[in-house]
Amino acid sequence: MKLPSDHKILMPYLTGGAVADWTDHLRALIDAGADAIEIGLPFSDPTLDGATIQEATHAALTRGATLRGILTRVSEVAGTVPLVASTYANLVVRDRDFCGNLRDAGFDGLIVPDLPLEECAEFENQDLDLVLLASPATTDERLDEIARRSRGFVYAVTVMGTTGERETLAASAADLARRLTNRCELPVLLGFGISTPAQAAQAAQLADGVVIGAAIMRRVLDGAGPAELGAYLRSIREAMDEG
Amino acid sequence: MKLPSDHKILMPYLTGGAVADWTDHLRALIDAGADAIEIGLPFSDPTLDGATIQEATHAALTRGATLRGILTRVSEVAGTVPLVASTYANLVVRDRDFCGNLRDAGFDGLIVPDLPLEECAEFENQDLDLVLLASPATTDERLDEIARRSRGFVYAVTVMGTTGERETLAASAADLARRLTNRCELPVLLGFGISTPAQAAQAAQLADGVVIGAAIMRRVLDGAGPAELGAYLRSIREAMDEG
Amino acid sequence: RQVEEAFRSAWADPAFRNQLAGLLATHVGRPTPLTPAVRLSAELGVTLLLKREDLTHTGSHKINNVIGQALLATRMGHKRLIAETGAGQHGVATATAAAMFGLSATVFMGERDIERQALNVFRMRMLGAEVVPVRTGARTLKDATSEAMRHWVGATEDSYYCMGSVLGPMPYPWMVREFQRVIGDEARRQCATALPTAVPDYVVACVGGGSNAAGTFAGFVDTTAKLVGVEAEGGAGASRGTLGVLHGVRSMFLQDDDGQVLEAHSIAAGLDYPGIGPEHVHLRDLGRARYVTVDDAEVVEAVVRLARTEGIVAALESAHAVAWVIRAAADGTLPAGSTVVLTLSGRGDKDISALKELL
Amino acid sequence: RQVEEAFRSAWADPAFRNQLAGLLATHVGRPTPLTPAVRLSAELGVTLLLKREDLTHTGSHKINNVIGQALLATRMGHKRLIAETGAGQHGVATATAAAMFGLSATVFMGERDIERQALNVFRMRMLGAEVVPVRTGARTLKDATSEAMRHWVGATEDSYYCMGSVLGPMPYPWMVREFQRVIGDEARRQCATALPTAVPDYVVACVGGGSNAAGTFAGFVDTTAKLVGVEAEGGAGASRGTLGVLHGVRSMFLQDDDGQVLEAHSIAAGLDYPGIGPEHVHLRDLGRARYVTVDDAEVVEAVVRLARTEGIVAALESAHAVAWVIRAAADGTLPAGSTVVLTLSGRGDKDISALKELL
Repeated sequence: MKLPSDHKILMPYLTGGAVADWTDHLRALIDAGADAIEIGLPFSDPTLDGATIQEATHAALTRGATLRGILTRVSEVAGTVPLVASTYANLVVRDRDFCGNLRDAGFDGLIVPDLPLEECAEFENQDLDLVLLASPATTDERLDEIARRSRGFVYAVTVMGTTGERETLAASAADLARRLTNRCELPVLLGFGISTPAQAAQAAQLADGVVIGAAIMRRVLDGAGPAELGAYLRSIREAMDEG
Repeated sequence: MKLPSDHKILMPYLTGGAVADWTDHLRALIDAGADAIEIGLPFSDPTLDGATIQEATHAALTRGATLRGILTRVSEVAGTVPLVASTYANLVVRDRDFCGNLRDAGFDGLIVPDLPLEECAEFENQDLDLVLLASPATTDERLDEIARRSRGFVYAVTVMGTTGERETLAASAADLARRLTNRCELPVLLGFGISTPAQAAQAAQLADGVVIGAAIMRRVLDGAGPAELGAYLRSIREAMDEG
Repeated sequence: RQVEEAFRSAWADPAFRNQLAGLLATHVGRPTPLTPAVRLSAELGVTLLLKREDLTHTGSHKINNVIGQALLATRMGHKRLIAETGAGQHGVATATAAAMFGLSATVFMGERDIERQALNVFRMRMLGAEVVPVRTGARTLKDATSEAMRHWVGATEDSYYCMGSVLGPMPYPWMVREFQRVIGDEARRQCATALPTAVPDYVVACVGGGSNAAGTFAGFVDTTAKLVGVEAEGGAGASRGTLGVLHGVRSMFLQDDDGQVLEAHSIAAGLDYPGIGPEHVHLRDLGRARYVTVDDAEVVEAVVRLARTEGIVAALESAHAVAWVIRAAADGTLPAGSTVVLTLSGRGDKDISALKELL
Repeated sequence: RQVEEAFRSAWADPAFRNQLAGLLATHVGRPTPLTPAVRLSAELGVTLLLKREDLTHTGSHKINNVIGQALLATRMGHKRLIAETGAGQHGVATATAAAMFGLSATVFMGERDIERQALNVFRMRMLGAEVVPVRTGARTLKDATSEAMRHWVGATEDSYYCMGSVLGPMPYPWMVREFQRVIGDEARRQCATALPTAVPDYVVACVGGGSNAAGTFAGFVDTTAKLVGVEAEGGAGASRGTLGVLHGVRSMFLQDDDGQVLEAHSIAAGLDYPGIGPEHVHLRDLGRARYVTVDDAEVVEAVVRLARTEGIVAALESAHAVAWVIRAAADGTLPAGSTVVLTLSGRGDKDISALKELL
């Protein structure tokens, strides 16, 4: 996938099917300046997500969201900015055509947080960019391998733990960002725990861009419409662009 | 003690202190033709009594009956017919003057159903006749010893088990009575399970007399006054005398 | 008397003893471990070894005795076991042995205990036993014992009375002690390797009727170990009782001046009996064992402390012994560095609901 | 990854293995007996031997594994254990081991299981563990596991994840199997004297995640014994699952066509998990073990039958294995005269209130 190199990258996250009008939210995020969008494909056991995205996932499955349904809706929107699917290994390993189906729907990349590096091989070099994750606990040696094998960008998890909003950006974020950018030609996006414009701006200074997930889904679950969500993302965009 | 030898002996039983006017009952029983009276001295754990006498015992203790109180009341009545105390070993072994106190209050004999033959020695040849018990399970050898060592009379327990009214007189009664009367110069009284005049008459044929316990206490607990109780005992007396 | 002869002959018969030893190994889980209570020992400044009767099948030492008596009953040709029970541990053990030997079981239990120990009642019924509610007196263990004995007197032909403690008429106190001495004999052997001195300075066990203590002491009575029986403050037959006769045995009982036997009151239903076995009176009179009491509050504290330091939730009964060791180590009654063997007579699962209300 | 290295090094270290073996002997009560189920065997026409994990400390095989992992955690310098639990048996075992080693313990448990298994929750708290209610999903074991893992990901520095079954990421399935193989190794040795053939015809164990079965099978996998894993009708990962990935392991899970993992439903909370350990998939694919299912009604019947014939109240989980043997003996699947070793993984005390409602 092609991400912009002339400004800091902003990638909001949205759980597919969490609310009825989720593709309206998706369009609003694009209109508000998203450089790419991460779309969560709901899985029954989101073991690496925090409370907010768990809740969004549960809402989506309860509403009857299915993989096929989400892909159909995505294909209506695809083509404007890169779309990255994120989901769990169970959905990925059971279907030989999984990556192809995502590609056909318009996805450009895939994130599978519970897929160990050792088991990534069969999903690399498919039709889709397999985006790898790094965390503060990742050794330098392993970072080298992640930097070499990741496609599209590297997703840097800024704190140990699960997704979710946090008051301050973890100190470990700076260290990880430095270690990654030193060895990586791909863009490095920081995620997990970023919610305010100030945090986003700060994080963007450390790396090539940020992912905003739980902060968005909290607003969606609390009933924010596309316009409100767009306004929120715009505030982030502006803070990042001002630096 | 001296029991009559010219007619069948009738010995009713009364729990001391079970009701307020129990000495009136006692007098009524004497007036109705009792040849002797067994008076139960209440013990907290009447392990060898059936439900009726347990209930009477519990009533007496709940009313605050004490050994001293019962002895005082007995001494008012003593002197007309032989009086036999019955109680449990715990009351007997703890007080060196137990037998003497009973004698002083006017008792002539003592029955301690839970005192093994092996431990009777220290209570024999005291001021009081120690009446021994025999049951259908007692061996002939042991019956010989009981016949030799008992004083006043021998108490023949006609069925295995505890005191209480029963529908029919156990067959084992006849056998035990025969075995005992064959080897015993003392009167043999049959007890446990006799309640109707017909049973009393039948039992009296087998031995020298009968003890009526639970049938009396059932009536007392159900509120029978001295007159009613006397009438009941008189019906037993008449049946026995008619033979 | 028949029981006495039968036990004498069985106990002298190597085939009987081998069969019993085999069953204790395959069905009860003997030998039970002697567990060093490492962390609690360090806190108390003594070396505490726990004899783990809580790990036996059904969860208390009661099973040792019951298997022995059930084997004897089978040998005598009986088809039914009669037993009394308080907290239900002896009842569960009896129901278990009856199931193993294909006997029927009738267990007498006070109505109040039936309410308090509903789960053990259900366990007994699961095992096929008939549980008879006793409605006399305080409707607890003493009344259940009386009623069971009454019932047995009328059923001696086909039924065997399975006594739960070192109580009742001869040969029960002796026989139950012999069936429980496996606790003491094993612990003695285990001490030989577990302790440099081979023999501990102290041997401690809780005392209700006193069967686990009698069995434990039996293994150490001929050594230099000091024997300590720990009673419940409200059920202290040895400490506060006077001589008397109850349930066919002459021993020490809690009673009033008139000779009426009192109700015991303890947080531990298994110690809720007003008397102790005659052997304990004997050991006390000889000065060979001493008997002490602890109160309910100390017991609850001891349960929690043992759980937190050793990962063992002890029965409230057994926790009496633990409570005394904790107190005695603190006040110097147990000199620092003493070695102590303590019989943990049972596990506390049965007491969890009671503790829940207390904590 | 750190765990894997640590386990490899510990497992190769004779000092670690000796220390573990010592703790299993002194604190867990190993070896557990191999009990001949004499009366039930006679009724079924087979020779049934029960490997008695119900007699271990805390009442189930879970403790074997937990002691091993707690020892490893201590060796790694961790101060805290994190665990998931369903019925509470693994939670109680973890709380117990934590108390023994002076570690703190945090146990994640679904809110619904907390209500259903209130007594085990209280046991854990008595032992000093923190029990964290999980309110996501169906609020049972699967959700508790997810939440425990989430929590651990943020606390790997000071905390050790103590997995309860042969599940989770490497090295857990392997490590837990190794810690549980003591069941199979002991049973194998015991068979050498208990059976004229030295090796049984069948080895049977219940399978939830499959740790007691994995440990049992490990002792017999190189013999001629036929291995049978018995699953719950409503939690039959091996029998009705499809390949998937959950909680860090690639194995068989109950799932719908979309790959959403289903909730398991079994009368036995310990089998209420939609997947099985990967080793069982392997054994099945090799044809070395077969996996069968029994339904809730058969299980309840089996609990009662075992109680009435052998005096053993088994856990509902373990009764699955008993239920299959009863059925297989009746329909000829088990030829008359077969010798069968069955692992009785735990005791049924925890299930008494559930059974009470059913019977």
